[in-house]
Amino acid sequence: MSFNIDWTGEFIAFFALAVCAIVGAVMALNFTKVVHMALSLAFTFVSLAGLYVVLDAEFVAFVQVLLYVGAVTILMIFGIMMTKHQDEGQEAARPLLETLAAIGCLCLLAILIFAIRDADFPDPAGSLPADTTREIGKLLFARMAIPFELVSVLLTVAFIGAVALAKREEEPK
Amino acid sequence: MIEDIPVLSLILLSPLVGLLIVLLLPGQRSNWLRTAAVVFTLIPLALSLWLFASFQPGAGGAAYAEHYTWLSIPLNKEMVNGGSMNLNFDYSLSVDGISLPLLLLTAIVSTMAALASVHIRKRWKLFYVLFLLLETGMYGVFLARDLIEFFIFFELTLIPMFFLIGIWGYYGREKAATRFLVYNGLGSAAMLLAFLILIATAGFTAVQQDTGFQIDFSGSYDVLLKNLADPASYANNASAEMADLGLYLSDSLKWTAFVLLLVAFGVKIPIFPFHTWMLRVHTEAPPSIVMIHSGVLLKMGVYGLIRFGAFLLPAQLESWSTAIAILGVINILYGAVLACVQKEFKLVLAYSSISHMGIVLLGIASLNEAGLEGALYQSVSHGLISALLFLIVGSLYERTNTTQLDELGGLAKSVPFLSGILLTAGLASLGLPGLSGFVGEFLSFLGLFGSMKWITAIGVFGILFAAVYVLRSVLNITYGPLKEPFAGIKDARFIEAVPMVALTALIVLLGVYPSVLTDVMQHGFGGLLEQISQRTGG
Amino acid sequence: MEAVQTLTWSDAWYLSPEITLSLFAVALACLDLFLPKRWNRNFIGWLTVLGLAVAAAFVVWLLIDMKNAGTEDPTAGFHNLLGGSYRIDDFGGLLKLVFLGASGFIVLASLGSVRSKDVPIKGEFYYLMLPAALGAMVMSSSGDLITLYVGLELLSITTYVLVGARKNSGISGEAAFKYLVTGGAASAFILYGMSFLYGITGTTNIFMIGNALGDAVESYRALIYVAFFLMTAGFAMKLALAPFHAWAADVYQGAPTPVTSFLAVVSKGAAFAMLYRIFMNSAYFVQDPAVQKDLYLGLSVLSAAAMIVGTAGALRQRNVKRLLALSGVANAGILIIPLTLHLTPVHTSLFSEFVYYLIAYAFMNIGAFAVLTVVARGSGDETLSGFAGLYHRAPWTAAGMTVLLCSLAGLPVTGGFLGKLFILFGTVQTHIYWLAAILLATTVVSYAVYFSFIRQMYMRSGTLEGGLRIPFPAGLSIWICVAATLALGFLPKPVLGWIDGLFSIQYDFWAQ
Amino acid sequence: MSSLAEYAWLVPVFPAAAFAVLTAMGRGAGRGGAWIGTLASLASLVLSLMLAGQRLSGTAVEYSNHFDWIRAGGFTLSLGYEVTNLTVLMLVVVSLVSFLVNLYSHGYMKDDERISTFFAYVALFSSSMLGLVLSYNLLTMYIFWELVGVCSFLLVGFYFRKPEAKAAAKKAFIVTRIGDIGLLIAILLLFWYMPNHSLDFTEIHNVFGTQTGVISMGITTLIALLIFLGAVGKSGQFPLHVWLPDAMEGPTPISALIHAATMVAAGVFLVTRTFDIFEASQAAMTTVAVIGAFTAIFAATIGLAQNDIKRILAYSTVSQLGYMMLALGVGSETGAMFHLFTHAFFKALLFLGAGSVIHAVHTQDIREMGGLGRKMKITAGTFGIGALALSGIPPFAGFWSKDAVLAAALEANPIYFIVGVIAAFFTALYMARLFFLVFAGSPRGASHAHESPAVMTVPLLVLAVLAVIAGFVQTPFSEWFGEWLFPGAEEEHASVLVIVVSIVAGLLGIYLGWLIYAKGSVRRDVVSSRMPGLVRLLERKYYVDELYDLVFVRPLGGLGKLLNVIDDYVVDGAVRVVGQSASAIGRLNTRLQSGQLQTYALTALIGLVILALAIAGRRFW
Amino acid sequence: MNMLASYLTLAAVLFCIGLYGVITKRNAIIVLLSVELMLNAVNLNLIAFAKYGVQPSITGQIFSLFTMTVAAAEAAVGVAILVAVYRSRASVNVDEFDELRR
Repeated sequence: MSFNIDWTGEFIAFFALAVCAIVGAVMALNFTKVVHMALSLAFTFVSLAGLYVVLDAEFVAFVQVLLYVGAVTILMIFGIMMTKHQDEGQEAARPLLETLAAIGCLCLLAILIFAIRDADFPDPAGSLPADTTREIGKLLFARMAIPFELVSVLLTVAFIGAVALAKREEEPK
Repeated sequence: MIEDIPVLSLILLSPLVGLLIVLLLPGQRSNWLRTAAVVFTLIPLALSLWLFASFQPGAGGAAYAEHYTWLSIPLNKEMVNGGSMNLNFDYSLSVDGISLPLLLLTAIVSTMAALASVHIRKRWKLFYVLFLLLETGMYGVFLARDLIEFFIFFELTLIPMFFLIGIWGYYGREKAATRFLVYNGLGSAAMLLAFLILIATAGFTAVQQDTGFQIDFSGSYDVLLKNLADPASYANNASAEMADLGLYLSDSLKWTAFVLLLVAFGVKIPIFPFHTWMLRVHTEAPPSIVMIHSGVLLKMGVYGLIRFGAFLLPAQLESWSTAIAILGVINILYGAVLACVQKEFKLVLAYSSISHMGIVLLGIASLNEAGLEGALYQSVSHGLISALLFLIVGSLYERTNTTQLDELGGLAKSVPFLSGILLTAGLASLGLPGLSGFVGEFLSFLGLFGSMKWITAIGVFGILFAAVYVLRSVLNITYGPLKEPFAGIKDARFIEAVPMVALTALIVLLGVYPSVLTDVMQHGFGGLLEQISQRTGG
Repeated sequence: MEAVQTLTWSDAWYLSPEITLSLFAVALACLDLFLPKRWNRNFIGWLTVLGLAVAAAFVVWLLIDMKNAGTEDPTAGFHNLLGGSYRIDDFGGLLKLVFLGASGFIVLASLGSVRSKDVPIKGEFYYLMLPAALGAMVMSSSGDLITLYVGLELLSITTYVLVGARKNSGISGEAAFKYLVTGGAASAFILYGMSFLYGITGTTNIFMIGNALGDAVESYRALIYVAFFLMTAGFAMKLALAPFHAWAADVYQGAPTPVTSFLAVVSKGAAFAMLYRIFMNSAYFVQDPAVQKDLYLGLSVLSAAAMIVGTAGALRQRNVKRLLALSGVANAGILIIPLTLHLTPVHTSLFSEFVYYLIAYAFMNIGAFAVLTVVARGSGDETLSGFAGLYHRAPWTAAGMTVLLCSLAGLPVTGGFLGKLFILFGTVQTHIYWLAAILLATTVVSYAVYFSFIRQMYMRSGTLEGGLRIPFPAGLSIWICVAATLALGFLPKPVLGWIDGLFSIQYDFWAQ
Repeated sequence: MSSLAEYAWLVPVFPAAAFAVLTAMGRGAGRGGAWIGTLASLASLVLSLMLAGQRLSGTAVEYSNHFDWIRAGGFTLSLGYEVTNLTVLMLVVVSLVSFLVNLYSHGYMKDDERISTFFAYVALFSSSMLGLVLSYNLLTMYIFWELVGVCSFLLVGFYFRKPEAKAAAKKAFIVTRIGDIGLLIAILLLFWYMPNHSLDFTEIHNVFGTQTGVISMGITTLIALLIFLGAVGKSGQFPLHVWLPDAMEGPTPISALIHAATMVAAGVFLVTRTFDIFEASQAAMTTVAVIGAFTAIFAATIGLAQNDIKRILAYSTVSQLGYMMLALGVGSETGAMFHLFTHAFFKALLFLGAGSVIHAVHTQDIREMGGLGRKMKITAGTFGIGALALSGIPPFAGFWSKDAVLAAALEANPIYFIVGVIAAFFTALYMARLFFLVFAGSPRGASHAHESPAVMTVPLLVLAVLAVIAGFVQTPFSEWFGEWLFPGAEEEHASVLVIVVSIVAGLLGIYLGWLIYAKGSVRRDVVSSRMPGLVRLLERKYYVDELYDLVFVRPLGGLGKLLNVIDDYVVDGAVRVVGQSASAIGRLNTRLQSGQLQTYALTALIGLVILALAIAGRRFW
Repeated sequence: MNMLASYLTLAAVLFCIGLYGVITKRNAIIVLLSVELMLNAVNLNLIAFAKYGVQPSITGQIFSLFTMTVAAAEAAVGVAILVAVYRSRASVNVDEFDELRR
């Protein structure tokens, strides 16, 4: 494979958003303040939502924004607030851990990229249905009914569990 | 009449009944408990004596062979073209000329050890429960005719032994117990692997049925013996297609199995360099348990090697016989030289056991009737002698609180009876004619000498060293000036004397009149030798 | 894409166990919420057991029903729901029974021995077992990656909460957090692998994946490796196979003991169910023999590593829960062996081997953890020395524990022994001797591990005087476990015969 | 009346029964038990004499009987007994000496609390020794051979509280066992080389005596030498003689019975029994002769410098056994057996006499004795007869038998003869020294000596009579003994030269001894002042013990210690290493379990990468 | 280089960054967020495959929806656990969560 890049609109969009996503992720690792990290990751999530749009997954993109930017990140920031941070910035370096982690991740990345490049992707044999959102809905209530119902159980459990864990117990006398 | 009674099952199960009864007795009544245990070791003793007395080689009947299928595990059937496949575990008991002497040995030594357990001072109930469990395991080993069954009983002896060493042993008991368990466990593991290899590749019967082959895997010793004796027929029986599937014991697998078996039983026997575990057991376990350990458990290795090594894989054994003989000589001399320099009597006995088991190896390596009989005879004899020796050690330790050679001395003055028995046992141990030790040694040497003169000749020097270490240690204990602390000790009580006299009498009997055993053994080996000559000839 | 297929009432019958559990869970949640605080929550535990029992009854009913149907027409021996996204078959049915039974015994054992002081959220603690079991059931019954994943997460998230149930103890929360992060990362790995699998084949249905993979290997050799290795890594984390196991000891130690045994038995079993489904239906169909062999080899290597590291690690461990965690690592290694064995005409019994050992493992582990619960409750000591002199304090419990330990150590005649024996026989039949050797060697080394309990129980004298109080439900479940362990050793025939009668690779793994 | 031979097996059974009874009774038997032993030996003696009477009548045929001891498929090992002139001769000798010693011991041992044990041992010994001589094959003989060894051991160590006795007993057993190993290997060789795996003496005679060539020369020599090794051990021949002098730690009657008259002669008897094998190999014969001759002179010289009365006699025994071996080596079975026969009587006599002395003075050092001849007339007289017999002075028994040996030696090789004569001279010299120092002169040490009781002196008298007359059965003028014992064997006829030279050597020795030790005309330190090294060498018995200590005992101890270290650190060390390597993996795992979640994750990541690279990577490399 | 490979590469990069974050970041919340990032990378993969895969299908998108939902639930539980831990530890530094060790 070569790098004869076809500068289509999709690619430009992809490129821009990919850069945003990566920058967000990388910055998240480099910031020292926890809040900044969280926000930077939120930026990545938004960029990913953009990519989803490019990939014809508007509904997913919408959910992404709603769930990640709107819920998860906020939840995390709540978490950050609740656990009051005074000690960020003075992280003692763990060079060995970090170096090995970097090497490990880079190796994994290399393997992944090798595998991706090694693959011989044919042209798609079809295309996505036009109205993906509707299709999603149909599928969710038909073939995916069981996982869908299960997710509801799951959310209930998570809800109960989160409450049960987080609520302060009155001290037993 | 005896033919119709399931004597073998009775022998196997009566200790278990005893176990239940002991469980029901109150734990503080040591006398009740001991009596019950002794009674339930006497029952199998009586039964095996009966069996021995009425033994007719080649006769059938429940007294000689019992066979029930314990489990028949269906293996998934869908892929053998319309056929079916099962894995059978059998409850299969049998005696022949090889196992009967060892069975009798087990019964005798167990009874004696039960009597000798008067030295046990605590937790009698648990002791006797475990003791009887151990006894069951030992009977099982010698009676089992199914490989898996054999393995189970083999392992069954490990667990009670662990407890018996670990609870009632001396200072280093727990370590010794764990080491015993793990070391022997490794041996058993090797054995299990070898067994499974044999079963998976040769331990099956294939019957052509309407729907296809019905293949029954089983650990049955008889099936294996038949299949291995006639490889052509069992492979044909299962058709060439089956052989392609790996249902054929190739030579390399045979070798693997053989080496694994050698290691497995080598640990038990023990063969140098796998012997170190047993030193600890000898020194740390309570004497009545060492009686069993040294008297019977080591012989399980010999039995296994003969039963599964020699009978199932004679060609392999034959081509390695020189190596085994050399190992035997190493065992003899190594054990003997080390026994000469030990400072602790129990260690002397431990190394002497190693040396004596070397003689057994020589007998096995000879692969002729004299040698094999010698090996077996030596096993029985060593079982009795070492049981007697440790019986004495137990009694002595109870009186002197030491087994260090340089702390003991002159005991012939204060305990002449014990000293006399000790001397007799020592003389038996060094192979004095007229006592049982000589016969086994002589037959083993005689057998091996036919094929390997030089190796035997070197091995014979073991008996010189035997004289050195036996006399050195025994005389150190009994002769010389009486050490002050032992002036007031009392000679053996009646309850101690009974097993000693009984064992001594047996040792003398076997030394004077060996035919009583060899005539029985003779029938055990007849078939094997034919096989060997056939297989190696053709 | 096939026509829209929705759930029908007849499907509800097939889903009856799952529905039962959901209903019980919701009902108990409401009950717990509305009942006064001062009421003892033990009755919720009993109701949980009831729910599990009812679900198990449904499972058995279904199994029998389908077996009867299957005698005439083998294809009626299983049932696909919603285009194969959910699958009712004997594989799932048997494993569900294991999970439900195990959960039931765990709850039973914890009744009366879990104190409100330790677990303030006792109500939740009991009824959250239901959704957890539900997740496990879903995992064993899925025909679709999505369902599998959701089931997995249902189980995981519930157990995250359960691990943290000892709210007043800092270590419980720490364990929960560690479990959550590990579990999350593991899920990410599994998902990442699944995404590649989906990309290569264009479907999430594991049967169709299997069909599609046959040809895909040409173009996607490396990606197939990546997909499977990522999933393997994820599952290895969930199963705590070495070197992905390190979290297990910490989490097991921090969790309430009943939850620990739930993690050790049900979570692990469910992950196995998933792994077996995926590998039997996809990796098995990779047409390139080298690739196929490698995928299984990866599992074998992990299995070997787990056996070695788990056993050796346990040698040096004094904390019983950590020790059992490491023993669980080793046992996971053993449980994975049947999967790695080739199917050959003489060896097709991998499922019996697996499920038999799983059952034995479940009983011995639950029993051991139950004993640990009562012992630690008495001595307040979760290390080995807590067992010191147990024989003198409670001889029968010590004897029962001895049986369980023998089973764990694989000594005859126990379920653990026969289970290992079947697996070994499988390795020998398929000529994978190195794995057999490692299994045997580590088994023997594990004697030293398990017998260190026995040393404590029988050969040391404990500091505590007086008897050991054992709550009735705990005692009951201990003795059921001991009895079952022995029964599995002496009379495995009913269980194995039943499994063999029900299960068929052809129809329970492959047929669509 | 051939039926009597069928009951020959009873001869050893009587004492065996006595042993069993005495053992069963334990110490309770006391002195009454002693009579049981004595009666049993009397019974043996009577039966032996009856057997001998039958054989002397010349009508009896050789009788043998055996039973299967071990049956092992293709072959059987049997035990049995055989009655021939040779065995009957030995039976008589053994049972006679045994009976006399039994009798004597009543006096000698009467104060010992373990007297019944003593008699039990003696009975066991008699039984074994009688069994040995009756054996019909080598296996039977080997069994009894070992048993007599063990009895010897038991009796040497009878005074078990004495450390010397303990050491001597051990030494006796172990050193003779070296020889036993030779014998055992010889038996193994014979078993596999003989046609039909036969070990019978008759078969051996047939195969080696008549069918030469059935067994190759090399093997024949090997077998002969190995058998001889057994004989060397038992008969105290160089270089395995070291145990015999030490064995004098046992009670003196035992020294007389076992270590002079009977057991030590078993080696000679063994060689005689298997003589056909030796005759078939010249090399073996030469070895026997050389060893015998060397031992004869070697021990005699040591005897010159010893001060312990029993040790002098012991070295004398070694030396005389050397004569017997020499006789065998030069082909004279008759000479050997004849000397054995006479030696049994006079040496038993000497030992019992010595015992009588020791009993009286409670010391064994001849330098502390003296002038006992006046107080102990019977002892002195009989001892003198024994000494003359040993010195080879006619007409005492020793003269005739030694003469026969020397004659045969001269026939074979003059060197043997010269050595024999020199040894005879030394023999006479040390006996003279012994006799004069003990019985002549003035008392030096304990003076409360008195004559022993009749129960001790009667055996002395009986033996003295025998020491006088036993030699007449075989003189250069009438060779009845040789004819009777080995019909058909050719014997050398003693020449006048031999007779004269041997008498001269003997008389010269005695004269010199008289000069030095009785008359005092030659100073005692005449040699020791000139050649102190030589005397020292003799006193220290040529340093053979020290040499053995240096060459065998210490290296063996060192080897043992070395192996002990190896066993601990190498063999067991390997086991520990294996165990610790499992532990080490465990420790590694423990190191990993730092509680740091992120370390766990990192380990997992690295594990995954390595796994992927190792398994999948190789396919893409 | 076609688009699919680009997306996949981007996903791989994000996945690895997330993984790196999980391994190295001290703050427990960031660790949780890093896990979320890994899951997001997976989602990108799924959605890219949904469009460019062998057979474009909506399944990938549905899969990613489930992933997101579950991830949110997981995050909620995660934060709840953290809060609970914080109560007893007064810290959210992952490297201080080492009471359970050895």
